[in-house]
Amino acid sequence: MANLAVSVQEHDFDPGQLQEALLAGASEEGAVATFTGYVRVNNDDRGVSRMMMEHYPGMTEKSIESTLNEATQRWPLIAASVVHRIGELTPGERIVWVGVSSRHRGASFSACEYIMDYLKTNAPFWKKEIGPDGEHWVEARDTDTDRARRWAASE
Amino acid sequence: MANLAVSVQEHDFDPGQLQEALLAGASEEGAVATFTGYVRVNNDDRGVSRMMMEHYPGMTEKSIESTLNEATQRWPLIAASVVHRIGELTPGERIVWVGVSSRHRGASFSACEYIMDYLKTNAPFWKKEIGPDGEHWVEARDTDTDRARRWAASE
Amino acid sequence: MIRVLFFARIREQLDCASMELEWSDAVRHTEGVRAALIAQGDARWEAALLEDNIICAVNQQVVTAEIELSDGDEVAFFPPVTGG
Amino acid sequence: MIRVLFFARIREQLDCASMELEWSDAVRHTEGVRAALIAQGDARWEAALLEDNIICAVNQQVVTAEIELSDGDEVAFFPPVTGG
Repeated sequence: MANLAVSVQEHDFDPGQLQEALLAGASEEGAVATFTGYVRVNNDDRGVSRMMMEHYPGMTEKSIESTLNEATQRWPLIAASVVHRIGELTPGERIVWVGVSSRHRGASFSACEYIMDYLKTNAPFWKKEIGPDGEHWVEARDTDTDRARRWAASE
Repeated sequence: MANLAVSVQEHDFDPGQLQEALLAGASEEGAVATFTGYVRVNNDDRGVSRMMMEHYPGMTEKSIESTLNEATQRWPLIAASVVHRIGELTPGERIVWVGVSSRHRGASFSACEYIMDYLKTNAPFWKKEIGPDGEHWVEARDTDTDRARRWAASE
Repeated sequence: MIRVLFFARIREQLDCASMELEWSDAVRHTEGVRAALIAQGDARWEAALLEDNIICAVNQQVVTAEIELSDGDEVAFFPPVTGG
Repeated sequence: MIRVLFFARIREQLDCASMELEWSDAVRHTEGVRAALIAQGDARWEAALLEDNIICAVNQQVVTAEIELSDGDEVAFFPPVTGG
């Protein structure tokens, strides 16, 4: 059984420490793939001075756990972990971290990308950007939906 | 122009610090994908007590730089960095780190995997495993060649 | 009783994060809940809840077709997600 | 002069990391270098340098066909790479 972990939290995280934690207790891994998402300074040419990340408590964790479980069905993973921040965030700050370990690199790369693609389209988070022109809810991107669909097509 | 860096070194590295260094001086990134390769404890069912990594000084750096340049031609990258260790390594130790930053995650994920695939098949490194049954040179894996060929097919 | 939750833009449009509907035959399925919510609100409720891309979740699972409910279920309405 | 380098298993088989060949018409191309190396060594050299999957690099670039050389070039022979 792969080691799975999900954390939805207001406070920042340290990618290096998360990678150490991902490896703790296992010794068979040859590969770790990680992804870190940041608040962009200039999102779609609108200045963003800060961002509020809303979520659906309870469902968020369940949704991410379900994505991690699906990833372990598809690939031989040793461990997988997701950390996602909520609340107020400023440009340049870390929002999300995904880490996956496995014996060989193919599984880590694919599972890490799969988890991000499903998190983007399934986990109930919503971003509101607050900038000089006021605040607005970020619209979902069709490209995210298309990216998630690629995995269904390759099933 | 993307920020590119290559280091071939005997000493260990810190993935967290490397990720910080990758981001230094830029502010537009939304995405960082990284890969860390480790010495497996039990490689192909032979016990490995240590490993020697030989390389071709000069050509190694050129080969990795050329792979990074090709990656920046294919994807809109902000920065890309490779660290690869040489000399004696023991099981569980880090061997290689690849980090890529970009505005959107698709470019980071693809470029990180591309760089690893080309590094595995093109950069002049050779692993010798030393275990209870003596020492032997690791054979190149066909799956690595196949992985690298995927990128040529999608050109 | 059915507990109803609203998130993000929908929550702001309705100026409502959660409410409770008394358990009755009218709310035995998700479309009944939607109709009951529209009936008890003004035009904003109709506009928000009949939006094309609004997502409905029952007990924290997204549902894409009308499904039956039980007393005590949690129903949520929200826009497409934008995390990560 | 042509500087010749050997790496990894090939280096161990030949018990030689590098050598120099005097510049002459015989080593004006990569196959000439290979032939000169085989001529100056014993059966181990022939076995190692005629292996199917041996890789040849000129001035630190892999070459897959015979190419012409210039005085001062660096030619290397090595097995398939196994880094990462």
